[in-house]
Amino acid sequence: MKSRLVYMDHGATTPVRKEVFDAMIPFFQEQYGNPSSLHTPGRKVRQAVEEAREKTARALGAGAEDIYFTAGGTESNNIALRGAAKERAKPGHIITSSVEHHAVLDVCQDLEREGHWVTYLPVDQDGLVDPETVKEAITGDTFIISIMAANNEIGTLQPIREIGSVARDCGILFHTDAVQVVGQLPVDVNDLNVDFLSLAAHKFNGPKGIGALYMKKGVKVDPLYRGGSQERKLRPGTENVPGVIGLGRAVELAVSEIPGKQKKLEYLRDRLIEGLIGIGDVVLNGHPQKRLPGNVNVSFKYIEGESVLLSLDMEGIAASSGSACSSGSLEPSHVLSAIGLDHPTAHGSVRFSLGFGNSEEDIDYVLEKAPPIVERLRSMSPTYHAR
Amino acid sequence: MKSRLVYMDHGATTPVRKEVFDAMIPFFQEQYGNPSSLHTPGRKVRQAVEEAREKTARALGAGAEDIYFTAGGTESNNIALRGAAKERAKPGHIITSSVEHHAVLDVCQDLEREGHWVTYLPVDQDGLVDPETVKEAITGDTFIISIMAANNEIGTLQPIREIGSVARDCGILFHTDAVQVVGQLPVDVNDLNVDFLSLAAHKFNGPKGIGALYMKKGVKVDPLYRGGSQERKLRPGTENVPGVIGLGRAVELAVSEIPGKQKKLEYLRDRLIEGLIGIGDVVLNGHPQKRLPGNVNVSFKYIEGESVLLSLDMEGIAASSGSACSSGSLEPSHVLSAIGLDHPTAHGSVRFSLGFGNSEEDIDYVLEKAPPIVERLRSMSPTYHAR
Amino acid sequence: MYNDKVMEHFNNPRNVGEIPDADGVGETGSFKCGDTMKLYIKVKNDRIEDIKFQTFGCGAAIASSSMLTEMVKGKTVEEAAQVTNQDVADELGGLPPMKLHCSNLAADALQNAIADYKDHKIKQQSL
Amino acid sequence: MYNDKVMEHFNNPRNVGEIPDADGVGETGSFKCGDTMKLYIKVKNDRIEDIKFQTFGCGAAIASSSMLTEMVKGKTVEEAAQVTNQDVADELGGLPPMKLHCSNLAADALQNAIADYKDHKIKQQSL
Ligand SMILES: Cc1ncc(COP(=O)(O)O)c(C=O)c1O
Ligand SMILES: Cc1ncc(COP(=O)(O)O)c(C=O)c1O
Repeated sequence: MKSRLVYMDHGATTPVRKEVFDAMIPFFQEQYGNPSSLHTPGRKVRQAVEEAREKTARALGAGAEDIYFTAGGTESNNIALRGAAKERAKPGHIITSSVEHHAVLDVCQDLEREGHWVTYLPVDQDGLVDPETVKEAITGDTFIISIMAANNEIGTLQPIREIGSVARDCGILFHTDAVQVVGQLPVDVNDLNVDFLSLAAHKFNGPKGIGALYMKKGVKVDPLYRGGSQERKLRPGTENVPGVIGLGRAVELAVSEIPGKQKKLEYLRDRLIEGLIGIGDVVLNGHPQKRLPGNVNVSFKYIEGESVLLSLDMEGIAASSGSACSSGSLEPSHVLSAIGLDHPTAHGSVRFSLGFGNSEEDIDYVLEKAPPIVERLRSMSPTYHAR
Repeated sequence: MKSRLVYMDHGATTPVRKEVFDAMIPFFQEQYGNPSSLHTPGRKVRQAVEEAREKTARALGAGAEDIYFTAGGTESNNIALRGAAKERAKPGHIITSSVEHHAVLDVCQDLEREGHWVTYLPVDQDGLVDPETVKEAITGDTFIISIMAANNEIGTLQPIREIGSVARDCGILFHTDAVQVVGQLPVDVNDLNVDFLSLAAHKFNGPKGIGALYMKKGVKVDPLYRGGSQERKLRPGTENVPGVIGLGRAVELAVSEIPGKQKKLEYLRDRLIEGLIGIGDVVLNGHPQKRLPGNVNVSFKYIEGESVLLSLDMEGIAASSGSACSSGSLEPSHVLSAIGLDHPTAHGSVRFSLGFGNSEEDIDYVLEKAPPIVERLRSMSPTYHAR
Repeated sequence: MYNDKVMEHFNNPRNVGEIPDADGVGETGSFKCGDTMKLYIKVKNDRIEDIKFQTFGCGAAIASSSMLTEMVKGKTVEEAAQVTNQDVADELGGLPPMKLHCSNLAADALQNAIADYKDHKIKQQSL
Repeated sequence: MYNDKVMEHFNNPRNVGEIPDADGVGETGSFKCGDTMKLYIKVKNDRIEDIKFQTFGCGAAIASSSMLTEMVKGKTVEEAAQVTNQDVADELGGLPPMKLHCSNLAADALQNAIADYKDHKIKQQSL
């Protein structure tokens, strides 16, 4: 393999930062007590866990008692949505969007099987949900609205604050999957009017296998799992202590650095978009401005995403694709379909998601390697020759 | 605090072993790719995850495709029981015991709320379930039996193989919560006739926040969480990669060392039991022979467990108790009640759970420190003076 | 879990024991958590001259018993009767919420001991 | 995911391109995954003298097209018609299960090209 690695798949996951790993180290072999234990080794660990909870809360403008640690973004989403549904005596109505992550969409589909009914709101060609459509979809039976803060594929930022006001005015619970946003852009749960917010540490240079759910004081859900009384019974089981510590440190660092990082990533992002579009027959997916600082999603016309990915990979560039062939499913991404891309264009999509370690040289490198790859693949393509 | 620490709470959790932590290290900052990613950094990690799955399978005599990684013992239990219930079209009957961990008992209680009905089998004074009572409890509606392999409080080992045969003969699913047994005693899923088996890495010197569920080929459950296709959709969400690697290494090591470790722990255990009983008015809880190699659970009559724990803690000895006051609930442990202990005796229970690092000197130290503690507390006790 | 003051009282409880010729004895127990407490008072000129306790209880129970005896020793019986469970917990610098009920035993036992003392006095007077 | 042989064919695909004066052209597409494939054959003395392909497809599609063209070049039309999708996958040393359908395009396109060639021949003979 090439020794050079230009990692541009931060939307999938990120490396743990040195400061974060250093904070975690003592909790494997030294401070290993169970935070539920009464003895000193346990109590010390309890204290560290609660400090991490406070850090997490502070990063979101929340109270520590509103933060529940989970095993990741998927679990946070499931607890919020399914828990809210389970809390109800009878089936009800859910509003979500057609571009949510599967960890929301598939929960909704499962809840439909159980008798609930769901409105999957459409989005415009940039991937935006219109808050007016949320308002219109509300019925007397609507009990929860779930709209993601930013889309993981095309990076589009949703008008969460506006949707939050609609939900609040109607007295309906509002959940936002902020897995892609926390640590990238400022988030304040009160400002956003959310009742639930999901996050995952591994998206902002924290460890995998740990996440959190913000749940507003007074909101009640029926827990999915039963067992011990950890996380006030919302998420029982011995705490993933090193994970919790890592999450606390990672969120604290990431949020404190947003101002500088956001500007840097936006600059690199826009340079990369411009350079890729310069190849010709390349279109940007997602909103040109309202998008995650590190997200670049383009469709290379006439060629297929997996082939592009494999070719990039051979040059040491790690990216991802919404093509069916790369996902293991046979359909192209539901997000690309929802913004109206035709099949071939959707199949040619590639996502470069920038993060912490990326530099100007990385952009140069990609812009040097991508054109010949595209050219080579196009030279093989029947649709390119027939265009 | 005392600098000496004699950790005898391995039943609650254990330190991560050096070999295990060393195996995990590369997966935080270097091999951080998402195993679902198509690129080289992702594919390398996928391979490591699958190797860990094979190690876990080998340790249980299972096939790799029957191992599903979870976030811990609680999640494994919940997925098995609730998943099996969710898979059914209509409510049915569950058989379990009255001494299960809350991560089984409380799931059963929640399923009762949803219309299922549950038989909580009694145990004898040593904590044993009689396989005959399992057979008698079976009805045409029984769809799952869940009996733990060893009790976490009193250490009693259940006749899992026999109960497994009963279940198999009747064509009923059988789950065993083996969280306390894996890594301590040999386990072979085929020999035990189980369809599901739960384990948690942090009980055998692996990391917290990771566990596994063995689910026999052909068995179907309806997943609780929805999202990505990780763990064949049984447990979606980005894999806790360092956790998985740690689990694989820990289970491999622990299982390979059972022969020597078991003998050593049994020897230390029996010395400790003997010494504590020698104090006088101290009774052993749980089965004298059929018990976990490292489990010592005694009741100090006339005094209360939390006070004993706090006093031991001040001498640097970490133990745990089934007393109400130490658990946060107001009831004494349901396990101690189930074996017929009266309230005061249950309140005086203390568990010393031995593990990897414990030595003969640790036993000597406890046997030196415990008697004066017991004497001091008894001197304050009205029931001791009135005996 | 417990603060230093609580641990100090747990470690060095004041006034542990019994008073064989007590003027009042109060007993109380929590059916819930199983703790039991016995309190003895010696009264002179309507003042609590001596007080001792015995307890089968957890850290909170032992510390709050010890604290209570210190708080009321030397007080008049009427003053002592005013001391509440909350006062004891406050004097200890706070207790974990789930431990408050354990600490309630102490002041309850004192109430019983005072009642017992008054009972005796009335009986003696009516002799 | 893909083995070395697959990646080698992906990287250096044999027989890419078109044959302007082909004797048979086969096209096929997967409605499911969106891949498209076009195959050209030049036949002489009933043997496939030249073969070229174009594809809009993933790694598996490109590699299996390349492999197929190598496998059938020089074979008689009848021999070539016997080559199955499975043969191509086997010759590549295996493909990930979820990628098998992508590789199916190659042999399917060949069948179509052969049918097209035969069609032409019949038409020419019947002229
Ligand atoms: C028997 C048993 N089952 C389940 C669990 C729960 O495991 P975890 O805390 O890892 O979720 C434990 C440990 O706490 C246990 O001892
Ligand atoms: C928007 C969004 N939601 C949820 C998830 C799921 O998070 P995790 O894989 O940590 O469970 C992800 C990441 O995969 C995501 O991007």
